[in-house]
Amino acid sequence: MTKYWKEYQKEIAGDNYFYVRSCIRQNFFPGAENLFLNILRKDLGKKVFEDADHTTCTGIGYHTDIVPLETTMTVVARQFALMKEKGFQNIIVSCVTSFGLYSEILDLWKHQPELKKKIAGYLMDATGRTFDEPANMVHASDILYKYRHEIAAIAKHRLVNQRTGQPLRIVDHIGCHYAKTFPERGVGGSEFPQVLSGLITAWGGSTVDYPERRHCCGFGFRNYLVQENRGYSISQSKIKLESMQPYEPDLIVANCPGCAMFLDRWQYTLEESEGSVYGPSGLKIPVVTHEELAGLVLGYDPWEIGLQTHQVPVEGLLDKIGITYDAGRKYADRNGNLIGEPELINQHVC
Amino acid sequence: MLDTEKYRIAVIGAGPAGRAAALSAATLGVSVDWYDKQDRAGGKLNEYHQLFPHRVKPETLLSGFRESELPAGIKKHFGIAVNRIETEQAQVILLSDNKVVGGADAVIVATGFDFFDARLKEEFGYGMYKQVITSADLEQILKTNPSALKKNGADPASIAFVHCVGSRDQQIGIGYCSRLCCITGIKQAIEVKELYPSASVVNFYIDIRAFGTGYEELYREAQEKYRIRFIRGRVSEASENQQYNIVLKAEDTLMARPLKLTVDWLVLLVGMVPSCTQVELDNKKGVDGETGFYDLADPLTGSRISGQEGVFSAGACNGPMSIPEAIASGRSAAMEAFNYIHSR
Amino acid sequence: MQKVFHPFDPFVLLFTVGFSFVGIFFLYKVIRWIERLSQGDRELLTNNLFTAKTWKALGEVIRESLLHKKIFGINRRLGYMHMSLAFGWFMLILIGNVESTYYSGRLFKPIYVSVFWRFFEPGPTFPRAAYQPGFAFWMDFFLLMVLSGLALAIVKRFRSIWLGLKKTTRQRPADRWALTALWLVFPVRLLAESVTCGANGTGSFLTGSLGHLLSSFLNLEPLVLPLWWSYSCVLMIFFLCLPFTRYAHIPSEAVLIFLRRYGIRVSTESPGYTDLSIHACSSCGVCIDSCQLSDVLPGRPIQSNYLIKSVRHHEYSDVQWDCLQCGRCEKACPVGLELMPIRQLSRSDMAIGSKSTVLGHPGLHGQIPRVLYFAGCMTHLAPSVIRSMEIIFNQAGSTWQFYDSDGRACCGRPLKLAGQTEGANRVKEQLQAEFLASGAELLVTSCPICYRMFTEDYVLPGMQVVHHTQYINELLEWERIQVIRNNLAAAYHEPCELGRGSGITNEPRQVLSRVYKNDVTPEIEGLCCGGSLGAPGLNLAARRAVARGAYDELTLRKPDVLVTACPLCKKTFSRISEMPVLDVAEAVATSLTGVSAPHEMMSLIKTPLKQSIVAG
Amino acid sequence: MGLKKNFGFDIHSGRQIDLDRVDKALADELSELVGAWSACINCGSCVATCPAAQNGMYNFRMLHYQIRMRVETDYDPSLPYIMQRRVETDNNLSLPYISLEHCLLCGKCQLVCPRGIPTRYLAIQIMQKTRQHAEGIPSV
Repeated sequence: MTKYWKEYQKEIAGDNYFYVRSCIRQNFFPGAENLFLNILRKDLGKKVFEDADHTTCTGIGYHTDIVPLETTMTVVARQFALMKEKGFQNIIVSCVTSFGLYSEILDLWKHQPELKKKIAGYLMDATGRTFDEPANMVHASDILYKYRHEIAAIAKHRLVNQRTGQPLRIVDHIGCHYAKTFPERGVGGSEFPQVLSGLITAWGGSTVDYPERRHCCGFGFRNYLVQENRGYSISQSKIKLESMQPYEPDLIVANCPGCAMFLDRWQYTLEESEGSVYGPSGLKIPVVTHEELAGLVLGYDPWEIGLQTHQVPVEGLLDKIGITYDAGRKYADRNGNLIGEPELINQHVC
Repeated sequence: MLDTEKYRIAVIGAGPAGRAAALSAATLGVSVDWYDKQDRAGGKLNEYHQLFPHRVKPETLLSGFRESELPAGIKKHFGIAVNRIETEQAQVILLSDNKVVGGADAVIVATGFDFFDARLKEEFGYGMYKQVITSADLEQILKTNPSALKKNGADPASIAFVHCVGSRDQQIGIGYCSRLCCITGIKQAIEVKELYPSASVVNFYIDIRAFGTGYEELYREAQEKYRIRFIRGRVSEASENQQYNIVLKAEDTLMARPLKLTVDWLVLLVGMVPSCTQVELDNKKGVDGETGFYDLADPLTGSRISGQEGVFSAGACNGPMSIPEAIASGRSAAMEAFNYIHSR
Repeated sequence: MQKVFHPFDPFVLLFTVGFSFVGIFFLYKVIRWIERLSQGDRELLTNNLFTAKTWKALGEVIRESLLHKKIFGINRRLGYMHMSLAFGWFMLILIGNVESTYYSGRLFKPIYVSVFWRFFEPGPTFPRAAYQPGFAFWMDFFLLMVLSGLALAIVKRFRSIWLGLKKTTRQRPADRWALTALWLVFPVRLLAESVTCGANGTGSFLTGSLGHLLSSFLNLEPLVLPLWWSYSCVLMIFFLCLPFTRYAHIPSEAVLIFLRRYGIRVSTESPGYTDLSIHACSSCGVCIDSCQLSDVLPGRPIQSNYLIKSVRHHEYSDVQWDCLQCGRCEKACPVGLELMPIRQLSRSDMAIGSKSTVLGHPGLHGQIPRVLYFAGCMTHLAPSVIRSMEIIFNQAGSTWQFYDSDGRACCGRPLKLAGQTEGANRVKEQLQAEFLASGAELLVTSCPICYRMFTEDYVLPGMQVVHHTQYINELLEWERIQVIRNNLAAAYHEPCELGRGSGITNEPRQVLSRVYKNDVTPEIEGLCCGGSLGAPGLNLAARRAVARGAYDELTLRKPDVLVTACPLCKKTFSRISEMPVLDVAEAVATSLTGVSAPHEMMSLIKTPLKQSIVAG
Repeated sequence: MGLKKNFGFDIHSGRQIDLDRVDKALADELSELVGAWSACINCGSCVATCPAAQNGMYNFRMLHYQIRMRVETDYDPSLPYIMQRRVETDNNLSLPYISLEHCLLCGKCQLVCPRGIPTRYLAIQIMQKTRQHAEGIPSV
């Protein structure tokens, strides 16, 4: 019958992955996906393949009613076809929206085999390719969860406040489409997912269980694509930020690119339009993705992995963890030449 | 006249239905073998604080379960969990873990119910949050140590009850209504309010199903005399805050607006599910595929379990049932079993 | 004692202070009352001052303020109590004044001279004066009368039922002071006079005898002056308290009688008159007895004299919302106070500005009807009344239209009864305009509440307003419809708003005499059914108890049916009645010749609802 | 602070009722006065028979329910007419009071209420108490 939360544990393949990127992640957190591949390949020694031919999953278009479902399915089938052609069976999805969409499509195909057949026909007609469903499909954060202890073993830093010796208080935010539609596809199910809290505790931090923990960040494609509707989006982020504020979190970590982006950017917007600042002593709460969090504990250079592209400055966090960084290189290119600082740090408009 | 004493009826279960069946069968002159998995009679009655709607103590009922109150024709076999029944040549054989423990001409199964495991509704955080308890837990608290409801020595400021936990919920595959959780919630809300008059007590309900005699009156009393608030809407999310209070999210469906409420205690009014020690029958028949309760051959008038010969059932193993209903059902099953033996 | 030309002793100062205070206070009050009359009411006063009305008012003052004729009519013992105190005291003052004038030869002299005349002039020698008609005799006679009244008052306070009163009024602290002083005034006067007479060997049958007796074992001379000091002192206390207690009614009632005779009535525009009315309440308690709620909610201070007290002392209480506004107390009030308007005004003190409106009435269409039917909102909850009226209109061949068929309209009176005058006016203006625009000649309503509103508040030139009982009565008289008389006995329950409120008492009973063989209506003042709109605060149980009490009285003579003429009364009684409860319209519609009412209606009307509920 | 940056959209507080922060004074006072009020089961009989409700301006059940739930009924998009009323008014009275102005006090609701709530009295008391609360008059 039905399982309760401790029983929601999923199978995560151990090696030989096919990787698909996220539109939003690579645009807003440009270092994150590369960092993830590096961690997998260099730190964990896993085989992971990224096909240059893979595309968007069309999730944004699908969720805004621009792209029909069958088109989306055919595009996803093409990704699977690429994976098959390259000889992989285990897929890692970078984006939570894509992950949810892939899960939904696989579920639809499971219940309507004729639909899958039809899509296979479309794919054959359009590209001449065939595809197999992946043997194992996980979100990128699931991989980090699986290897959290291995990472902890080789980590250079722990999520501990160096000044006080106390574990950092970290808010984990799971993208809605990670497990809310298909709880059995998430580590820990939908109500109490463990995928990020597992990383936090394994790396020395402590999680914050605040009342609106399960609330949506407000991202919702329809709600942010139209400017007038963004009030709905930001209002949801505000509910979350207000609820977590009393716990004085040191950091927010999110596995969904959209959530990470909005929880990061909306803090700026809320300050500008309402004067509200949710972090302690007038500083906002830094927001990082799961890859960036792993990168930090593994000792990657904050500016190498793109933390300068975050709206909320991360220097306070780096100081707490005890990560040394060159403040002068924050806005420098690979060769050390300054590419120009933002006119005012608060002038990033999303 | 038949020599009735040589006939034997086995009764499995020593709750209200089982007791009524055993007593009635003995009154009819049949020899009765009375089984229960526990060492004592009374079943769940032993765990209750007060019985709705008149709020009598279960002890008043339990006194009838004492050895001295039982007629000579009843032989007790307590501490034996009968979990399988086979029929052979019009005889019923009782097995416990595949060992034969007895036989009879007919058997009345009165194995009762279990409370729904509230952990399955994981959004309420039962088993995670200390301040989330079930109605069964609250009954125990009220019975043994009502001051356990205090928080840091202070009276609780607010208590919320959620109706229909493990009842009428397709998400967990329970399509039926447990019927008695509503009145339990009303009764417990009153009890809590009497103990801690300053506490704000709120019941979140979908429908109030106050079907029994005196139930509606108690509902009204809860509203008018005890000022217990009834909000139409089911809590769908519970979380803990820094003070270890429970933050609830529900919709006030009468106002068509979502609401948020912080409470000291969240009580989940858990539904009734078939007992996990339910007896397995011949051919694995006789159990309703949807609900897991016993399936009666003629649900309108009879107590015989469908697909079985000489096997009758009584009480809440047939479906959610109140104590008076279970007692009536026990008596009627005894009568039917008796008639069955005679007509053979 | 030396006879002096200028009789004086320092003790008279106490009395003089008290008396002057009362005089000045009421002079001020009268000026304020008149000032706070509306322009129109002030004109009424000046125009009528020098007419026969003043003489009639004077007569009424003597009848009511002194002799208390009305209270006599209600209850003899109570009447005697009030009369003996008021008239007896008045006569003591009058005779004292005449005596002092006669002996002193001075017409104009300080008031204390006549009040304390026995001190200054102990009178003729006892026992010669005891049996002779003369000042001493009459003074003793009226003193005895006052003392007997006082005895009754004391009995009333402790054993009110003996005086025929179920309840006695409650006292405020100031009232207690005044009451104690009042009780002491006459015994102390008796003692003072007796001791004076005893010391001088004078006095009549009361003071002389008592003085004689006392002097037989006491040296009375040293007691004389202290007793007169005491007498003057209690008088002072009484007078100082008087303006702040219910005894303020003594002067106020007289003023009220004059203004009322001049045609002034309680209204929002004349707060002075309302204030005067409030002061004129003697708190006699007759209203408590006439109130049906006295038995239903014993001890709850709902009745008018409590309302008046709370208004007077500016103590707003939610209890006042329990009043049924049936008007029984108003009818019984011996002072003739306009208790219903006073209560409405007190409610309006708490009212909000209502913006109530009534929208769109599809009932009006086509040709101009002669008759416009306004069922009233409550009648929509008794649809058989509406059906009956339809049958009657059609049988009579009237051209009629149903104005409020959609149930949206309200006459505004419920708002008015709750003190929401502004909202009531708004609704009134709206309906009034629509009624006039309809061009109808006759407005028939089934609801006495609406009827009263239409006749009292609406201005509908060229349009006659009738209650359906009046309309039906006329149809029967003109033989536009005919009924067959049955053999049943009926009791008529007179709705408060129709009978006491609007004076329609005969028409319904005339109609019933044509339908029923026997009229077994008890001869009692109309009772409230308990469903009244006037009592929003009253709970269901209390309403039911009022209904039960009224029902028991109404059915004393074992009628077969209970007939009423108000949808609200019908509904209220139906819920407790063991016999059918009908509206007059239903009784007629089911007895018409030439047309038969639908079967379902007949069965509904012939069986008590309670039974059909049980049977169903 | 002072200047707020305009991003072309509004941040709204949402429609969630926060029962932890509601003002209980009015509801508690009215509950004391009209005991049976708390027995309301929201059956809607009162509104079905209400002449003012037919006029389309007014829903007494919703109104008193909102007060009983101690919800501040100011801006509520689900009740457009109330919203309009809010725009019209410039005093400091709360919405129940403003909406209640449409009540005709006819008392029909009281005759149909299955729970025997003196609804007409309730309406009168709401009028009074909301005004007292709005004007800061301590109740007697």
